[in-house]
Amino acid sequence: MANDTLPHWLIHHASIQPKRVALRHKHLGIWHEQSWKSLRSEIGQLVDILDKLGFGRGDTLVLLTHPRREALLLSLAAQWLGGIAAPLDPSLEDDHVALLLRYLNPVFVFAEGQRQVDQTLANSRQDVNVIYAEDRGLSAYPQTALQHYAELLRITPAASRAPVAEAGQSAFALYRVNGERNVQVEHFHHDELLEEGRHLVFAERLSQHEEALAARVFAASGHLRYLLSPWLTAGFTLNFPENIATRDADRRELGPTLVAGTRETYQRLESLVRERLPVPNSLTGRLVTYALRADGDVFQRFLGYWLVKRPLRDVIGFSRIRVPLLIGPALPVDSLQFFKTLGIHIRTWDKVANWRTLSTTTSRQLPSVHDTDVEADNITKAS
Amino acid sequence: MLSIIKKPSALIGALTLGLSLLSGTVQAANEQYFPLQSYRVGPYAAGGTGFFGGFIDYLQYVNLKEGGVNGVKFTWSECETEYVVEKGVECYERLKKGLNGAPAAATNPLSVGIAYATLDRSATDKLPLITINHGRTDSTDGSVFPYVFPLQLNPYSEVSAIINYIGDKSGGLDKLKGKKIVTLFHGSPYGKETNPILELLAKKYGFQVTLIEVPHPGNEQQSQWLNIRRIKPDWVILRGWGVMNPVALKTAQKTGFPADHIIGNIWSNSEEDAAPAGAAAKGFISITTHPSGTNFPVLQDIDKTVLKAGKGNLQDSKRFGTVYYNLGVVNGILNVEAVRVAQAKFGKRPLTGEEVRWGFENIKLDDARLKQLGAYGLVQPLKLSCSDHEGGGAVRFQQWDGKQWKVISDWVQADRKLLRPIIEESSHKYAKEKGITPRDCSKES
Amino acid sequence: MGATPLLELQRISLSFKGVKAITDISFTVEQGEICALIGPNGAGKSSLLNVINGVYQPDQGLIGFNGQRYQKMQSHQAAVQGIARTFQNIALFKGMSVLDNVLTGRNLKVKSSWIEQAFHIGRALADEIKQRQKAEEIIDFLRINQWRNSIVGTLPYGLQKRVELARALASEPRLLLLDEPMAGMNREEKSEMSAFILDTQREFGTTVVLIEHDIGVVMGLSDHVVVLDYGKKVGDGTPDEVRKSPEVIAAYLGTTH
Amino acid sequence: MEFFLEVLTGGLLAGLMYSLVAIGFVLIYKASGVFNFAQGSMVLFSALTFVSLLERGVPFWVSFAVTLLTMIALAWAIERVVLRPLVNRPPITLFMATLGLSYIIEGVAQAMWGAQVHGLELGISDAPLEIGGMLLSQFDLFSAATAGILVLFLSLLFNKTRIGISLRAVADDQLAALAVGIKLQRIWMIVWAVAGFVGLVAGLLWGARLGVQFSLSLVVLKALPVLIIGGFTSIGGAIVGGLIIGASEKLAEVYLGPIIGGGIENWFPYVLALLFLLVRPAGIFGERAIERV
Repeated sequence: MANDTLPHWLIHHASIQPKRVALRHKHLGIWHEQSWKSLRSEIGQLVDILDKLGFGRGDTLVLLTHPRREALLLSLAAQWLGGIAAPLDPSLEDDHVALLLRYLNPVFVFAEGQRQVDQTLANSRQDVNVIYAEDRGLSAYPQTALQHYAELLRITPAASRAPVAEAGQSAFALYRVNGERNVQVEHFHHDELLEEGRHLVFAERLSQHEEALAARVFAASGHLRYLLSPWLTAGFTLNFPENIATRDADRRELGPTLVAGTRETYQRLESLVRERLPVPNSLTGRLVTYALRADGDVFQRFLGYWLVKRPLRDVIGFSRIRVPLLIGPALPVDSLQFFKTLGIHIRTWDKVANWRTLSTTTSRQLPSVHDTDVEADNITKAS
Repeated sequence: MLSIIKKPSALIGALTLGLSLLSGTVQAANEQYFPLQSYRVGPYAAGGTGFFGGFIDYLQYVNLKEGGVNGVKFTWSECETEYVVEKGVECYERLKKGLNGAPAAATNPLSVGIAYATLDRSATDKLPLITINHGRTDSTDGSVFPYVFPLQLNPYSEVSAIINYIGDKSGGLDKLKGKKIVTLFHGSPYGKETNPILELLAKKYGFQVTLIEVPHPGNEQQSQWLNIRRIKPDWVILRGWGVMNPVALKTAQKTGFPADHIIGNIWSNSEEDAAPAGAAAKGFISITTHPSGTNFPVLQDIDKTVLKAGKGNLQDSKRFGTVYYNLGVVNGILNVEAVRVAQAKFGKRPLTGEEVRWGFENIKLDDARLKQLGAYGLVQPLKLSCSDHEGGGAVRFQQWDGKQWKVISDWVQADRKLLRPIIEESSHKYAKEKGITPRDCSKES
Repeated sequence: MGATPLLELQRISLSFKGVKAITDISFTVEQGEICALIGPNGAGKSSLLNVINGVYQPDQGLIGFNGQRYQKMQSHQAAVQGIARTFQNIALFKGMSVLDNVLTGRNLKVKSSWIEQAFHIGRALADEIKQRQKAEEIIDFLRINQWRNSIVGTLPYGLQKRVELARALASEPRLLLLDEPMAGMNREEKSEMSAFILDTQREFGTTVVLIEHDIGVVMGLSDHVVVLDYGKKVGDGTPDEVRKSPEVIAAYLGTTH
Repeated sequence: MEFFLEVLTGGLLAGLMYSLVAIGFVLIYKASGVFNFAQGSMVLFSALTFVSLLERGVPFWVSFAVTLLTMIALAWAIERVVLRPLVNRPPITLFMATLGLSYIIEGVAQAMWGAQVHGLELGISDAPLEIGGMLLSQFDLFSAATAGILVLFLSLLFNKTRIGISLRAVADDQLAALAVGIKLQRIWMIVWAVAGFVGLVAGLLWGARLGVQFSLSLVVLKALPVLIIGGFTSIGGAIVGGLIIGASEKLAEVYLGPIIGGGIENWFPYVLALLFLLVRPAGIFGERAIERV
């Protein structure tokens, strides 16, 4: 399919479900929502902005930021113009960031705040174009190379042009530094990403009703494949936490139905839950063990659900979780078992090569087949 | 604290009594003193102000009208007890010595608690302790309790009279068989005093009695009345005090028990007990030893000489003629009469407590004397003696019409013959415990 | 920097029961500068802050603030005039959440009446949104978002210090008095706090008077240093000037190491 | 079963009446960390003032307004004469002050209006309603509704307004409260006035039930266990505590009373409260005291 690209899917949702919430992000303690329609319009502006800066087909936009909506929107705008988004993980060590920046020698950079701007300016060519999100501390910087995201939006009129992206083009490029301090790059093409996304949507019966949490930067292939791509194919809501530190609290407030986490994510969550558990040999401890027994009778399971499982799932914001995905390295069996006792069945997704086998195992846990067909139909029609 | 004070105080008491007697004769102050352990603040202030108001007004009346008894004027001072026992005892100790040489005639604490606490002291100090309409039943036996006077009506007589009335209403005492009677009593020594006698009467007449306690102060009675509703009694005897009474009436209404089948005892019979319950009190029956109202010559006279002269003790003149006030007046009449009787024997001068006691024991109020006092119908005919410190034992029944009490029966007499052996049994037991040798009343004159 | 100084102390003296805590101290703080008060313990630094924000009333002297002169300041008056402060021993509402603590800092900015607030009518809604937004901005500014709903008493000491600063900043003060904002902190926490103080001055143009013992921090942070010893002023100038002053070295710097 | 339900509902409704008194304590405790011993006296004083005005022919609402103003004046006086001079003293000093205050208020009340008992009719019939075989008092239902409205009003006032947050600030740290420009005196005055208002409502409802008389000041005896269970700082806790105390004491009196001797209603709530203290020192809803180690 010629226009099986990320921007085209965005346009698709903006036209069939313009009022549905596409993005939700927390700013200053308050959740803000953005519909597909408004998302498309903002990206339209960004497309013009990038175009005006001279961004064109084949150009790379480097994104040095923690997870935030502006980065996602700019990525889509860059792809719209036939460019490539290259997200870098801002939590990398300083010299790795410097190495990558010097290697990439970018012309277009989105930097989150003062620190990222500093890193960019220190390691880039003179004529670099930097768009930043947070203006704090930047008032004294030379403004020629720097552009404030919000300010650019304010002065750019709404417009919309057709995407020039092509399905076979690279949409994202992920750069990393290996042990020998060599830079490695991996490219992700539009159609490949979308294909993987569709597989997940089908296998996990994802619909536009999902609430997904984007607690990490899209700087890992798994997140591009199993969070970003499904978001665009299924058209659900993507939620951004206020910042990386508040993500646990934000997850509790949201109660997402879809979470794509790494091993570290789940292990952190596990320790959060374990902190709440009473000492095993105490009275309450025994009660918990009793209530959590998988082979218990109806009453026991009922008790276990309402008194233990539900409250504990609430602790980590998993009260509504439907699809907990594990991306990357596997979890230890103990941890998997532990989540299972809480009624959370974590699915491992990795490369496209083995999705088939995995999807057959996961699909067994799903309640109804009927819903799936409807969703599959929608997707077929849409594509 | 109290136990430390106890012994020396008896000594000091005797000393000061002697001193005051001495100074009394030296100064020849021609006054008789009434120490008043009154209570005008606190939870039971309504009763205290009414009773002491009536009492003081009567003493004032005798002073103004006749210049005292045979020229011996009355004087008094008040000590606030707040109805608290310790304070009452303290007041007793402070006031028993007399005032400016005027010797104390008798104490009238109007509190069962204080009366119990000063019972022994009154004998030691030889100062009569008047517990009109209340107090310890066995103190009726004057041979064991020479200085205690439960005038008019002791608790046993009260209950007996009420049962007699219920019997009367049911068409004879034999009809009491199988009847259900609930007694709702105040959770205090006062409230519990009559429980044994009720059980005794229940056995004798074959009715079924249930005793239900209301904890002090009694401002919540929901569960008690729900219980009563479950029992479905024919009558409820209300042995209340203070706030417990209106709450009982209100809760009775709330749980659907008719007010005209509730009989209030002697401390559930005032306007202050019925009026706050509003409409719920309408039909409520209670006993009384004296009617309320102002239509008695003595009250008319008090109104004229004391109240109209602006010398009345009541803060709110509307309370003139209420049950508590009239009880105070009755109490005044009886105290003054005792002084009068004693003066006739010992001379027209201020008397010692011991002499006044003789006066009390020789009170004889018949209809003629009551008419003379202008108290006919207000005070019941009364004859006291060495062995009988109660004297009357009769009550009338009154019913609340929503605004005031209406007397609905003639005098109903307690079965005193039945009660006397029980009283004596109890008093003799007390005498034995305390090592008291009962007086031989046949030798008293 | 403005033409007239924001704060001007003229010959301030203060004594407690005859013991002189502050003797005849005068100095000025310019608009927008960071002024550090240094000196050994008992030099009268905290007392001086307490005079400025009205906890103590001076025996003598005048306090000039924002072009007005006061013989004494009342606490409430100081708050209304735009003086906020933090305390040496954190004075936070320990039973309340971080957000509520910061909101109390907005106390004087609330315009709607309690009836409007109670029934959510009139100015109340806009007011509430405004206060919340301002509070949130400060919370974001000081990076305490993740503890927004935590009870302050449960937070570690360093964070509490930051919350206290947040509450002071929430009142949008013209003058911020910080009493040992970095006491008991490790090096990393100190540099973090210093950065916050500098950012405050830069972003909001707030004038800061602070008491600090760590000379390194003081020299790096402040535009202006006032040195006190035994209740008297022994030095006043830029960090460099103060560092070179023999009197200061004798009284304070010399004795520290 | 029906009887059980009847006792239970009666108890719950009675419990709300206790809550009403307990709320007055909670308010002042929240603002100053002081257990206000004089709350009972305030209940008495307000009811006595109201009923005395009514008896002198003053219309109902005028009496209500005048009484409310009197309570506000009282709050003002208390702030001036008692609280202001005692700023920053330990709570025990303030507690002793309220102890003295209670005697003064009681004394003044009786000196002003006399010691006699007054009936008070609020115009709500106390005739029982029969609902599903259970007798329910209209008056109790009215009281419950009043308590509900009052709690709603108070939670609006203290959760939605600046007064509420200032109140909590003052209770937490007076020095810090001063530093952010909260007027301590004003908050105290407001809180005492509101406590006076709550006292007035409690006084009217209890007065209508007990008659307006001195014993009204004893209703605090019922509020204490409620506070222990519900916590001293939570209005919601006072309500729940009241419900628990009301229901359990009535059930205990009816079902346990005959076994261990009647009249247990007086001490049973305290036993219950004691058990609660052992399990949860801060009550159900009270804020847990947080001490930094």
